[in-house]
Amino acid sequence: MENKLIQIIEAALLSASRPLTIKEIQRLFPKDQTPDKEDIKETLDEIEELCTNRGVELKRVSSGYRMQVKQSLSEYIAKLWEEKPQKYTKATLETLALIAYRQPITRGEIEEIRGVSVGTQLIRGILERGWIKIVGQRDVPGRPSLYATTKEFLDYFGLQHLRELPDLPDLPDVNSLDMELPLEEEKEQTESQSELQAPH
Amino acid sequence: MENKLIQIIEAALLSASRPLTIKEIQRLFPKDQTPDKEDIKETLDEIEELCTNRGVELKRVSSGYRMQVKQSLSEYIAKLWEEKPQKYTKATLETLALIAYRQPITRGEIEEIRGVSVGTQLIRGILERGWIKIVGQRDVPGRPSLYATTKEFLDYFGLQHLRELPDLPDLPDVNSLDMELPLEEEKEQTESQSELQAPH
Amino acid sequence: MSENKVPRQEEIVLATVQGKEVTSLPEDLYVPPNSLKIFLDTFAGPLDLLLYLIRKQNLDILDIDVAKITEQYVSYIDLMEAFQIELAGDYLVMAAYLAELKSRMLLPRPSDNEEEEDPRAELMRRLQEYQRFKEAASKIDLLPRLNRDFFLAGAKLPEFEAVTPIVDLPMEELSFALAEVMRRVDQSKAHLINFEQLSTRERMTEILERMRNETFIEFSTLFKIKEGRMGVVVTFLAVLELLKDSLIEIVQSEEFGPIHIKGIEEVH
Repeated sequence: MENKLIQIIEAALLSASRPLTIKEIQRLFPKDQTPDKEDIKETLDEIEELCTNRGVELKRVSSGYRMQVKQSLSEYIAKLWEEKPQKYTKATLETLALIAYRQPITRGEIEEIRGVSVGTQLIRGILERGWIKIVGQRDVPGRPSLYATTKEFLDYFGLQHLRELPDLPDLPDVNSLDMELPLEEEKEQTESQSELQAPH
Repeated sequence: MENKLIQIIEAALLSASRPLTIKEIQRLFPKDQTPDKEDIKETLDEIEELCTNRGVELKRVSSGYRMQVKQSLSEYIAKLWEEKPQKYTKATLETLALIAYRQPITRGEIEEIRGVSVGTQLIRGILERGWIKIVGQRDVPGRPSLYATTKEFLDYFGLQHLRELPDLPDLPDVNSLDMELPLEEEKEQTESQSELQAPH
Repeated sequence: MSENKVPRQEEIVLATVQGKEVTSLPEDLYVPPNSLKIFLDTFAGPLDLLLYLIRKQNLDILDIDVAKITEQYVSYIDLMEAFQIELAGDYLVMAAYLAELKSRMLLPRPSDNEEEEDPRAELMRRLQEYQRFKEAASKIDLLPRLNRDFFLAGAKLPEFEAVTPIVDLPMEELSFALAEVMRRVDQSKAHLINFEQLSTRERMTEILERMRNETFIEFSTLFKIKEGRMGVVVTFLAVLELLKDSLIEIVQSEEFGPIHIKGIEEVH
């Protein structure tokens, strides 16, 4: 029976094509046979262990547990995918960064920091991608929508929590106008950025 | 190394979402490290054995090998798909509408008109619903598929012909080919066409 | 740099900017003449462009030479305008702001008033704030990503009775959806879309489908007498439309011989 629990949970994770929560796993079973949370957690641990020698692993992401190919094998698996992964424009990434780090935030506020207007299409694109959602309206004239990131956004990057995002660079002390940034660092950063900027 | 071969092949089978042939598996490896057929077959046998206690099994089908959830677990897995019906998203509706009114059309063309990218999953969803099909490839680089609606699509809406779809009154009539013929004649033709098209 | 890439370019007057003839593009930013639009795609906005110019001069965000930066910024903007690239208003707003800042810098500041802020402070604050998120954005871009750096594992489903109720889709929703797309397109005016009659579109699909099984179709067999004059017109328009889209070819092997249509050869 216990063996069967592993099999069922593994089968479910491999067929769901989305992360599953422990509750969702419980619901797979008939009402009178629902395993309790602890059993499921234990079984998930077991599955994780069994994966050591396998090509896949159990990952916990924001919206639950999912099976994914070990990242170390990606180079082989990527060959199966004919479609090139989508590249995101600087505008999209900057907007996304602002929503991620400053949520909830309105389009106007994003525009203020980016210094450029943010197209409706850009926002719609990210909304449709499921990465952001409207969580309310700011109580100012026009009642602009407030955007926040979704669990799917975190899932996409394999993260569990927003706090796992890279740290937001610190704001240097504005008042010390004569503060000097170390030149070396600045150079490095310029280079890595120009790489990113290469026009496609 | 042998252990890695198992991992790579298992990962490939589990992420391909279609059966893989031995040749396709060979192609995952760099040219100078391609395992030979025998090695792959042996590894597949090993994978099959390892599956005994797992929720999935290796199956050989006409177009290759694939991993599938054990049939004996289907009663549990079915629960995953018992969800509430989700309404079609705006993205799906708009894509479907463009295919219906503008067929044959490529994904790129849909994206151009909609101004946002159209996900593979979205298209796959409509394809699986049986409402659209691929009728050819456009003769441009990449040879993108041309989509058109199916008979099932018309059946679903109880239509016999596409032209019975509602008119779009406020469409800018850019280049109206002067198609207006006496109404009488058009009626006749509708009847004769339905006769012709009945068997398919 | 640019001269090497584009031969003989120095002979041509590219534009007249502020009364001066421009014969080559600014050296530190190579912009192919045919695709000056890349300029706007390369920079995410005026702040991004300013950061670029500041770095080019090895300047510190916290100690900007406003006059120099303004001059450079404005020369890029002028160049864009000379090429009739439609500039986003945001770039022009920034140009005006910089010009104002420049003039304020020229005014003598009363030395006894220590309270007065450096006129550049506001700009510097914005640049700094923007730079933080610009960096965060490029960090996010480097995060491992689904289907680029890692992949999901899945297995084929076993067979089971589908319990999922099929979602109902009223027909009006479909035409509403299209009307909505068209309304947007109409607003942006970027595309002109010609909606042929649906009967023509339908016939195009039928012909394409038939061509999946038959490589050659005799032209005359496409027409059905029963369909009447209208049917002939529709079929003929569909053939023309397919021809225009290079989805079919029309071939005739001998004079007065039968005309065939065939699909464009697939390249394997």
